[in-house]
Amino acid sequence: MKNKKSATLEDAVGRIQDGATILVGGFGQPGVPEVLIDGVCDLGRRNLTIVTNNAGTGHSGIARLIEEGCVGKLICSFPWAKESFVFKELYDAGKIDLEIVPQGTLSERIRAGGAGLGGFLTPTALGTDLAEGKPIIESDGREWVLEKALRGDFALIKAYKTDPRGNLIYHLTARNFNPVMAMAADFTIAEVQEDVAIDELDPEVIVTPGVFVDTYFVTGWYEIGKERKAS
Amino acid sequence: MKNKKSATLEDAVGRIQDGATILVGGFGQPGVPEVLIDGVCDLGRRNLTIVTNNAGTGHSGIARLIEEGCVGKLICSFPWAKESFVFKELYDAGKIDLEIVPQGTLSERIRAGGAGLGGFLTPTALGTDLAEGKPIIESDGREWVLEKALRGDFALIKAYKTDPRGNLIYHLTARNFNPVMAMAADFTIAEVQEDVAIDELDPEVIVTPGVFVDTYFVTGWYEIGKERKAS
Amino acid sequence: MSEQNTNLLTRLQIAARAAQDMEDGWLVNLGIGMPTMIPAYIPKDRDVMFHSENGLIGMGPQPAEGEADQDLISAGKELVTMVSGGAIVHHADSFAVARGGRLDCACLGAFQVVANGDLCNWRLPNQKSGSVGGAMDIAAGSKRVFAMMTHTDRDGGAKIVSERTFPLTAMGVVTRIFTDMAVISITADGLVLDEVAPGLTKDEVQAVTDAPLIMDNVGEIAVAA
Amino acid sequence: MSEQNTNLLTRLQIAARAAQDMEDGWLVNLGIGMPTMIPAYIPKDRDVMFHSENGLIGMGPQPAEGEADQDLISAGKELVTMVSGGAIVHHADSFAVARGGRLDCACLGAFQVVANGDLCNWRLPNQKSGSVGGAMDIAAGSKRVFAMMTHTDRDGGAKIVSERTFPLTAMGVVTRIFTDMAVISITADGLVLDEVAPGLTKDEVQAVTDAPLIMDNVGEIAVAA
Repeated sequence: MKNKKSATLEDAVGRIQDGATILVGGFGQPGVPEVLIDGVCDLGRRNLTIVTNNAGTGHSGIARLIEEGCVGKLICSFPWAKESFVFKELYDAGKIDLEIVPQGTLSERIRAGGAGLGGFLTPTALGTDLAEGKPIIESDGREWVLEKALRGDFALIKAYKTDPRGNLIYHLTARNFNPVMAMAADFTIAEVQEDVAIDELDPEVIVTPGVFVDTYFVTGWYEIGKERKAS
Repeated sequence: MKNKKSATLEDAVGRIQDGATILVGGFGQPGVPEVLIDGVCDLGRRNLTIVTNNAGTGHSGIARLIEEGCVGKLICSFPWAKESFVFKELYDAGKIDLEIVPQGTLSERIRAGGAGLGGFLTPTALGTDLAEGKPIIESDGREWVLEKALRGDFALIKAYKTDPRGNLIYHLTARNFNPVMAMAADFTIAEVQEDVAIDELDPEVIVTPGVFVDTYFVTGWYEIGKERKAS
Repeated sequence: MSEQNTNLLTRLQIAARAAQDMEDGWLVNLGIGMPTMIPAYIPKDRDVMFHSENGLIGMGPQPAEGEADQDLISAGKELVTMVSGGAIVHHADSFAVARGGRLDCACLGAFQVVANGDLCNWRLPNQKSGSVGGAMDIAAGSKRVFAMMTHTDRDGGAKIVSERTFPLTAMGVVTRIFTDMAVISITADGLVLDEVAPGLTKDEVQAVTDAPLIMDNVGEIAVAA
Repeated sequence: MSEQNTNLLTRLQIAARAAQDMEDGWLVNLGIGMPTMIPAYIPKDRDVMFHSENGLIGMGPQPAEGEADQDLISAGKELVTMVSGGAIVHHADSFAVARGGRLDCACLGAFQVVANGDLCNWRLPNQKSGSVGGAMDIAAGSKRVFAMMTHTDRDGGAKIVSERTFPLTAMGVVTRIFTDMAVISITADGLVLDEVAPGLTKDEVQAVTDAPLIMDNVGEIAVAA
């Protein structure tokens, strides 16, 4: 049986190239794969499109990636939090593009991508600015916004435990976007707190089957949201 | 805290009326809520629309419901199995309508209903008989079939364990359609093998949150697919 | 007027009044700000569960000192706890709850509410962009939307209006409005003034409401001592 | 011809040949019938996982006597087991695997395969209705579709054709065909005859194939003793 473990951080993220679209898990700070993001920072890639809920906190995680000039476009639901000052500075300077997507629509667009669908009809945003330019479809006597599926070249996700096949379980609200993002990328990279032997995870409680995970990197537990230096 | 337990089978299913659309879990025999179906049989309702994967096996479960003349229409993916002879007889006699839906589309239509969506774009069935009459939408340079969401007035599902709030876990491939059907009905009724005290189910492993379950009835373990008499 | 009026309810009093409308057995989503003050005021004999759109069903209060888990937060990104019988789901399933009709009520802050139920709470007219978060999904999907806000803006202008002037969050969704002056229901017949704050008159409320109020049967908001 | 020809492969031999194409690390879905015979023939040094659309990832062989669980079945409704490192998902997630690009291969029976890759396997032309099951979803979503069938119908008629005459299951999806006479790849250039069964000639295969075969480099199917 193939073990999907990456021995080094560079092994895990090294195939990411300039211009890639990357789904990045997390809501607030829980579930953000900070170590993988640091690994991408270290690669020095440019013009990445990042799909994630928030625009980064302080100087770590997504904020570091933005600050180091790696990101050409951000697709998110909540860009203007006070802790996302790094993003705001680059946005105001015209150095980064932004697409705002309602949070439920964002997670559903990603799930649709993961499920091989082209899009879906949603009541969300009907009649609002955020539906501008999107097709409006009538069905069952109601109007719906047609939203397109969204996939990544890569997904960077954070999980609690994995087995050698990449079967994942998560921890509390650090689950958030991670399971749907794992489904929706051509190449899914997980950072996990701990890896366990095959058969240690009950097949009934696995949230992300290993078929969605291409490689994983073991980080151990760490305090989230701490600023780390480039490694 | 409200306990969602129904003391009797009739309490669990009694509000189902003639003409209702009912989602019924199960794939093959695992996961079919046979006890609840027997309860519906005993009510003697007519003209039900049943949404379920198979057209019944032998004389039990869905087959019994069909045989007793309760079903006006069946929406399923696999009607013509040899074990579904009861359905075939009534269908050939013109006594029951049939809508065939590809299995992945069926489960996704139900999930869309549960997720408050109006429909979705799928590659499944494009160009086939089963896409006839359905809108074809072009998006991202491909053609997709627009499939509508499907909801039930009721869902009858089978689970392994519940707590008083109706948080459910399932057993092996008896999970199948049950979690998505639980989401997609105005009133969801679960039969469960066993009920446990609050806090006995780990919140991380719950498959169906209790918010989707309106009531449950405890059956104990039973051998599936056995013919039972009307109670 | 609103700057001087001493009969206006405090934010906590608005939350306390809204809490009385939370029915036994409900699943409720709370927006940031005033709505997060509701749980403390829910009558003890009612079992109300809170949904946090980041996948937490059964959100509890803030953790006691030393008992926080860095991975357990609310949608407002505060550290929280979980109640007995809660569950964790992923984001797409969490919004399935919200859009799929299983959310009995969403209590949301608002910039403007229109007499037809339109909710405006995600972006100011002079802002080019806003942080929409889950507001549009939750407002569009919840069975009921309760808007909570000051009755007027800082300049005393009406926030309850006949014609929308703010960017829309969701069409025709608001069912009840809780302000520092009144409780107003949005019905098929129009806006119904249900209750006014102690010391205020119906006409004082109408004067700062830019839409006609039906005032046939108006009570007084019960304010705890 | 097919009725008398003693050089035709048996169903097990077709399955054994198809098994050689299952690559290490693949996730594979098996249709009912001949495809279910594949697992026994997969080379031991390859790790191939099987997906059963009823939510079972990591399907194992039939259970030993007395070890069956009534709740653990295949899509073909046979009692099965689970391998180490498997997982259970619900139906919608299971089809997300199938349509979402994570199924490396689907091995499916077929009534007719068209030179353009069209697959026909769910309903006969004279039937008013059929049991589609998951065939359309899996065929449309899998990275590769391997069709497994007898080369001709009972009357000796070609089942590999230039023009489709059977009801369609999925357009342009078949990548390889395994029959009792040959292994044929569907490429941008057309049908390529890769291998013929021992004792058969290229021309014998072409004679019962209603579409031109590219026969530049034809090997012989290795049949186990």
